[in-house]
Amino acid sequence: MSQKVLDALTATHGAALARTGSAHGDDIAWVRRESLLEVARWLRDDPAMAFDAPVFCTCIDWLDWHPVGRPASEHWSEGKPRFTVCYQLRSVAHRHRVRLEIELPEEDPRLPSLAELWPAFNWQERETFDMYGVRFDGHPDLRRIYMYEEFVGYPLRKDYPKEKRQPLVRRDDLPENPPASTER
Amino acid sequence: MSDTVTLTIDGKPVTVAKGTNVLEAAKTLGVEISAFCYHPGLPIVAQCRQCLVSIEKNPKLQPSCQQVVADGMVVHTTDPVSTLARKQQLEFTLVNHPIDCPICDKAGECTLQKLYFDHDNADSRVDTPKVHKAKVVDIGPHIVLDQERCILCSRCIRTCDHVSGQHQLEFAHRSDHELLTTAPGEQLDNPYSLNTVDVCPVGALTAKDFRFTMRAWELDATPSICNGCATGCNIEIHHKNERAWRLVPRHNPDVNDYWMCDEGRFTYHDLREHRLAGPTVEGLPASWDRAIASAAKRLGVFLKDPAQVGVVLSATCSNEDNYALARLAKEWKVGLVLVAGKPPVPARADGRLRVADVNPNAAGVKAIAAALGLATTPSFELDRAPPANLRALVVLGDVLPGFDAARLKELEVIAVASHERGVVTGARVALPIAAWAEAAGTVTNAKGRVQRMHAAFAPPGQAIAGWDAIARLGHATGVKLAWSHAREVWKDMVAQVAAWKDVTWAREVRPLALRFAGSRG
Amino acid sequence: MPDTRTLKQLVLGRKDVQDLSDNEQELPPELMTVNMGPSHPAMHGTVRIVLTVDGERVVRGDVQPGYLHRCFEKESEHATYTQVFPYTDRLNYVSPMINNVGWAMVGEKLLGLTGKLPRRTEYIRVIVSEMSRMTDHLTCVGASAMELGAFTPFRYLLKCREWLYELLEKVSGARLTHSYVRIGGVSKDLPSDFHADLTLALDRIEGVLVECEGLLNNNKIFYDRMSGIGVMTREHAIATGCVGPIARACGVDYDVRRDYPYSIYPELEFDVPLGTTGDCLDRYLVRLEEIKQSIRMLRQCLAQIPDGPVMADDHRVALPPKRDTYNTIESMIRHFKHIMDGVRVPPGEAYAFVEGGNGELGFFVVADGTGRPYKAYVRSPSFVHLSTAGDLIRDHLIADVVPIFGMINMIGGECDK
Amino acid sequence: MGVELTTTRVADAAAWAKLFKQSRIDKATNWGRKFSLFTYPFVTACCGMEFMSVAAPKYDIARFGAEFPRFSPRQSDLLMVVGTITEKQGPALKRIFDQMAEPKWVIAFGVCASTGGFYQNYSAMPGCDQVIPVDVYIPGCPPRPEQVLDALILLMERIQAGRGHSQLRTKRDKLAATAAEE
Repeated sequence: MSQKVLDALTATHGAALARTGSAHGDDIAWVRRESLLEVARWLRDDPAMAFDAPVFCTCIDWLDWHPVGRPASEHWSEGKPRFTVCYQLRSVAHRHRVRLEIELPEEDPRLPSLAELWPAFNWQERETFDMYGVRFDGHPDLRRIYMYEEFVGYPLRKDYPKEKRQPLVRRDDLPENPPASTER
Repeated sequence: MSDTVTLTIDGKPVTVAKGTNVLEAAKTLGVEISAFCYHPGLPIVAQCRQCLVSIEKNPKLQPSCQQVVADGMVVHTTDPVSTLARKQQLEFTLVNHPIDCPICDKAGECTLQKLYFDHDNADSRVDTPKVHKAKVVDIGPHIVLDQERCILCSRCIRTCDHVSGQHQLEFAHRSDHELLTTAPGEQLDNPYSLNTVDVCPVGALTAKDFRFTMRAWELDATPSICNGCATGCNIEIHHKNERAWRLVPRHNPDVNDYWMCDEGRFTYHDLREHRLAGPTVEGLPASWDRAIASAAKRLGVFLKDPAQVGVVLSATCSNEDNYALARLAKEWKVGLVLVAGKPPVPARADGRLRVADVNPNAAGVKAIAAALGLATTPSFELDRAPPANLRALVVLGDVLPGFDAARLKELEVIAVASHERGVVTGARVALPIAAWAEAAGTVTNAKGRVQRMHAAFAPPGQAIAGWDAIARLGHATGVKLAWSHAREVWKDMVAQVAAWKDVTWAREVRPLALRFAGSRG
Repeated sequence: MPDTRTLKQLVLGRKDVQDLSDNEQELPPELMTVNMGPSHPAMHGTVRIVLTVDGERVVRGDVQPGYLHRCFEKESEHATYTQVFPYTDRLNYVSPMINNVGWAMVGEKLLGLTGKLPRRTEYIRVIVSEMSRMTDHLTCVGASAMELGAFTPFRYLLKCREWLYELLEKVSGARLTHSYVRIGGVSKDLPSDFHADLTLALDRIEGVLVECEGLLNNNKIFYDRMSGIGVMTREHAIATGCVGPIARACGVDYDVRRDYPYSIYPELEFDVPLGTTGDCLDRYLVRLEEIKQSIRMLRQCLAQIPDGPVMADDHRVALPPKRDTYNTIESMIRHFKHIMDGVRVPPGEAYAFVEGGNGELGFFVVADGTGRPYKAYVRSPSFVHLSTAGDLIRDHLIADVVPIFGMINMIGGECDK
Repeated sequence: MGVELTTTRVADAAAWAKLFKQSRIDKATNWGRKFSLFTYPFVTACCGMEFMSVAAPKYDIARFGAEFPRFSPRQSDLLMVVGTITEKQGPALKRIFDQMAEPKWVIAFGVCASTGGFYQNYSAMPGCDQVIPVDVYIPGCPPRPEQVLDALILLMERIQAGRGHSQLRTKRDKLAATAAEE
C-alpha cells in the first residue's frame, strides 16, 4: 500500500537505510542510527510523507532468536546486533504507515530520541528504556516508568528470568527464605 | 580437485563438503527433510522411505539420507510428487499405530507426531482394524518395549550394534506382523542401552527410570557436563520444579558424539540423596554466620603454625571450587595439600566412552595445583597415616580415601561439601555447597578439555556455590578473595593456569523449554 | 466569602493554622506537592499523580503509571498463542472481546489467514466486539458520572452493562474474561436464542440511554464540570498519538473500522461521531454517540449474519472434532500438537490493529516458527492517552483532575500492560 | 419505622437480645460489627469490574450492610484487595493496611490477590498475603458476584465467632499482657 513511502525514502535517503522491505502488509525501513533523526524529521515534515501521528515504539531482543526452518546464518549469534528498536508511524492525511527499525549492538544500545519530534514517544521511549535498557540520547526525562527505581536489570530482555522478583516490602512473619525459584 | 560440492536444493544453491548426503545438505539451508530411520550418528539404511525427494534427471524418487550430493545436482523437496510420496508413507506408518499419545512417554518429543503435524493432518483413508501387538515387553534391566508403537525404523538395532558393539535387538516376522524383539538368547543389557530410548522416534522403547514420572514437554533443558567419570560427556539436564528428571546426551563430536553411558544417566539421582541442606557445627544445624565463625575460630588456632593444617582438594568438584580452595591453601601456607577422589574402577574402561577414573575433574585439580605451585599428594597414598603433626583438615567434597575413621576423629575437620556422607558426617563444621547441576562452573576431562556446566536449578536449602563458601571461610580467616560470580573466579584462574588461557567463559545459557523447542526425536 | 483563616485551613489542611501570625493575610506563596493515588477513588485503576499545586490550581502533574504492570509481554513470551487470549482479556478488562479479536488478527496475519475466515466468524467477532465496546463506554460514562456525584446514571448504566454481561456469558461462558475468540475463528457458535436476547437487550438499553441523557446532558453541575475542562487541540491530539473517542472529540477524523477496514466493517453502515471543542463534555458526547452507533451496527449484523462454520478450515489452526480425537491416531496427534505445542506461526513480524474501546489497539508480534510468540508488544491506547494527562490537568483545579481522568478512561490493565 | 427494620432481621435481633441479656458483650459487639462493615475497596485491576457489579443493583451488597465504600483507611474496617498487587504497589498496600484502625479484616478478592493467579512473574506479587494478613480468599478470575457475597457471609461468621485475624491478635496480645503482669 505504501511502497511509495519506501521508494521515496530510498530515493532521498538511500545512504541512511540499511535495507527496506515489506512483510504481511507492513512496510519496514531499516535505518542506520546515525541518520535516524534526519530521516524521521524528513518523514514528518515532507508534505508528501506527512507522518504526523506516532503509533508505537518498542524494541526486540534477538538473544534467543532461533527461527524454525531457517538456515543457521539467520539465527542470532555473538557479534550480531542484539536489539532492534521499532518506531511505527502513521500519516493522518495520506493514511499510509511505515515502520522504522534501528539495529543496535549489545555493548552500546543507544540511539537518538524522537520524543522531540513526536511527544507521544516521550513515554514510549521511557517504557522501552525501562524494559530493555536501550538509551535514548536527548530524551527529556529518561527514567523508569513501569518498574520502580530500585529495580535492577531490564525485565523484558531475554536473559532476565521471568520469575525473578525484587520485592520492596514483605510481611515480617513470612518464612525467612523465599522459595528458591524466586531467588534464581 | 576441490573437496566441496555445490548443488541446488529447492532453488537455493548450497555448498557442502564432499560425501555429505542430501538430507544434511538441506539442513544447512534450514530445510528439514522428514526421516525416521536416519540418524546422523548411525549407519544409513534408508528403510523408512520417509525422506524421499525428487532429483532432476533421476527417474525415481531418492531417499535423501542415502543420496550423496554431487556437483550440479538439482533437488526438490517440496514438489508435488515427493510431497505426496512422503504423505502417503506417513499415512501408511500410522495405519497400525495405537492411539496412545495421552499415555505415551514420548508424546511431546515424538518424531512421528512432529512429522505428521508438519506434513499432512489429513485423516487416514484406511479403516481396517489395527493390528495389535504386545504392549509391555520387559526386554532388559532399564528398558520396556511397546511393540505396537514401534514403527520399525531399526535405529535401536543399529545403536546396539554400533554404539555398544553388542547385537541384542532384531526384527522378527514379516509384513504388518513384523516386530522388534531381542536377539535369541539375549537381553537389551549393555552399558549404553539407554541410547536406544533417545534415538527411538516414537514411544516404543521407554526407560524404566523415566517412564510415567514427568511429561517430556513440561521439562526445561540446561546444557551441562556429566560428572560420572573423567570422559566428561556433554549432556542436557532435563529439569522441572527445582529437580532433575533425566539426563540425555548432547552432541559433541570431540567427546561423546551423540551418546552417553547408562551409569552416567543415573547420576542425577544423587542430586537428591543425602544432601547437606544447611551448615552444621558439631553435627547440629547452625546459621551460615555461626558456622563460618566457628570454622574460622577452630582453624585460627592451628593456622599460627600452618604445618598443622591440611587441605583436601577434590577431583569430584569443579575447577572453580578447587581453585578457590587451592588459593586459600596457598595464602594460608598450609603444610599438606591432598587430592581426594573416588577410587578408580578398572572394569569400567571399555575403549568407548567409559573410563576407569570415575572423578570428573582429576585433570583440572592437577592443573590448578601445578599452576599455583602446590605440592599435592593423592590422599590414598597416605596409607591411612597422615603426618603426625596434622591437626586440622579442610576438606572439599565428601570422599577422602586413605584415612580411617578413627584417625579422622582426632582432627578438626571442616567439610565443604554438597552431600552429607563419608567424611562430612564426622566433620566438626560442615558447609553446604551446590552440586554440579546447581552452579555455574567448569570441569576438565581426562583429555584436558575444559567444559562448561550451567546451573539448571537452585541448590537445596541454604547451600551456596562452593567457591562462595570457600571465599567466605577465607574472609573469616583474614584472606580476602573478592569474587561475586563464578565468572570472576574463572578469570582469576585462567590468569594463572597457562594451559587454559585461551578458553573463554561462554554466556550464561538459560533453560530451554522443551515444549517450544520442536520435537527432537 | 470565607475569611482568610478558614481558607488557609481548607487549603493547607493544617490544624495549627492558628499558629500562623495574624498579620499574614495572603496564602503562603510557595508551591505545594500533593500526592494522588496509587489508590484513589477517582483514579480508574491505579495510577499515581504527584501534583504540584499553587493553592487549588495544578501547576505540574507528574503522572506515574506502572502500579498494575503484570508483564503481558513477558508472560506472552512464555505461553502459546492460544494461551495468550486470557492475558489479552485482562488488558482492557472493560472490553475484553476486542482485545481477543486483535490478538487473533495478528496471528492470522502471520499465518496468511486474513480475509479467509468464514463469514459467520467475522460477523460473530463484530457482534461481540461491538457489545464489548458498549460495555466499555457504559462503564466509562457511568463511573465518570458517579465521580461527579451523579449516582443514579451510574446505577442505570451498570444495569445495562449487566444485561450485556449476561449475554456475553451465554456466548462465552464467562461474565468478564471471555477468552472466546481463537486464531482462525471463535471457540463456539452463538447460543440458539441469542438473536432474540440481543434484540431485547438493545431495545432496553436504548431506553436507558434516553433516561441517562436526560439526567446528565441537562444537568447543570455535570455540564459545568465537563464543559471547557481538559481541552486538547487537534494538532496536540495527533502529535501525542491520541486515537479513539479522545482524538475524535478533538476533531481528528480517524476510526480504524472505517479507515483501515477489517472484518466485515466495510459492509456495515455507521457514522463516526466527531467533537468540536476537544473538552471533557465532547468526549462524553462522542462516547454516548458511539454506543448508539454500536447498537445500529449490532442490529445490522443480526439482520445479515449468515449460517456456516465458526472456524477456518485450516489444519494449522483448527482443532479436529472431539469424536475423531478419541478414535483416530491422526486426529489425536493433531489435537495433541495443537494444545501442547500451540498454533505454529511461521517466522516473521507483523502489526495488526483494531478499533478498541479506547482507540487503535494494536499487537506487534515477532514469531519464530514455534508455538509461542518470540515477542508480543501491545500498543495500548490507554498508555498513550495517559501520557497526555499531565498536560491536560495543568492549570485546572484539583477537582477537575477527576473528570479529566474519568474521560481519558485509563484502564490499568491496558495502560500498565 | 423501627418495626420495619427489625422485621428484616427478626432472628438476629432476637439472638442479639439474648446475648445482651447474658451480658456477653463481646459477642454483641461482634454482631454489630458484622452488619456494619465499612469497605475500603483497594481496586487495582479487572476484578474491580466485578466489584462494581457486586455493588450495583442486581447483586446489591447493601443487603449485607457492607454497601458503603470508604476511601479513607481510617474510616474503614474491611480492606478488600481487588485485583493484582504488584511489587511496586506493595508498600502502598501495606501502608493503607497499617493506617486502618483495629479491628480490621481483609478479603483477597480474586486469584491475583490470593496467589498471583496466572501472573507469576517479576512484577506481580504472588498474593497480597506476602504483605498483609488475609482473612478470606475468594478464588475466581474474576470471581462471580455470588462468590463475593458468599465470602462476605463467611467473613461475617468469622467476625461473630471472634476469629478475624486482628481479633485473634488482640486476644493474643491481651493474654500475653496478662501473663506478663502475673
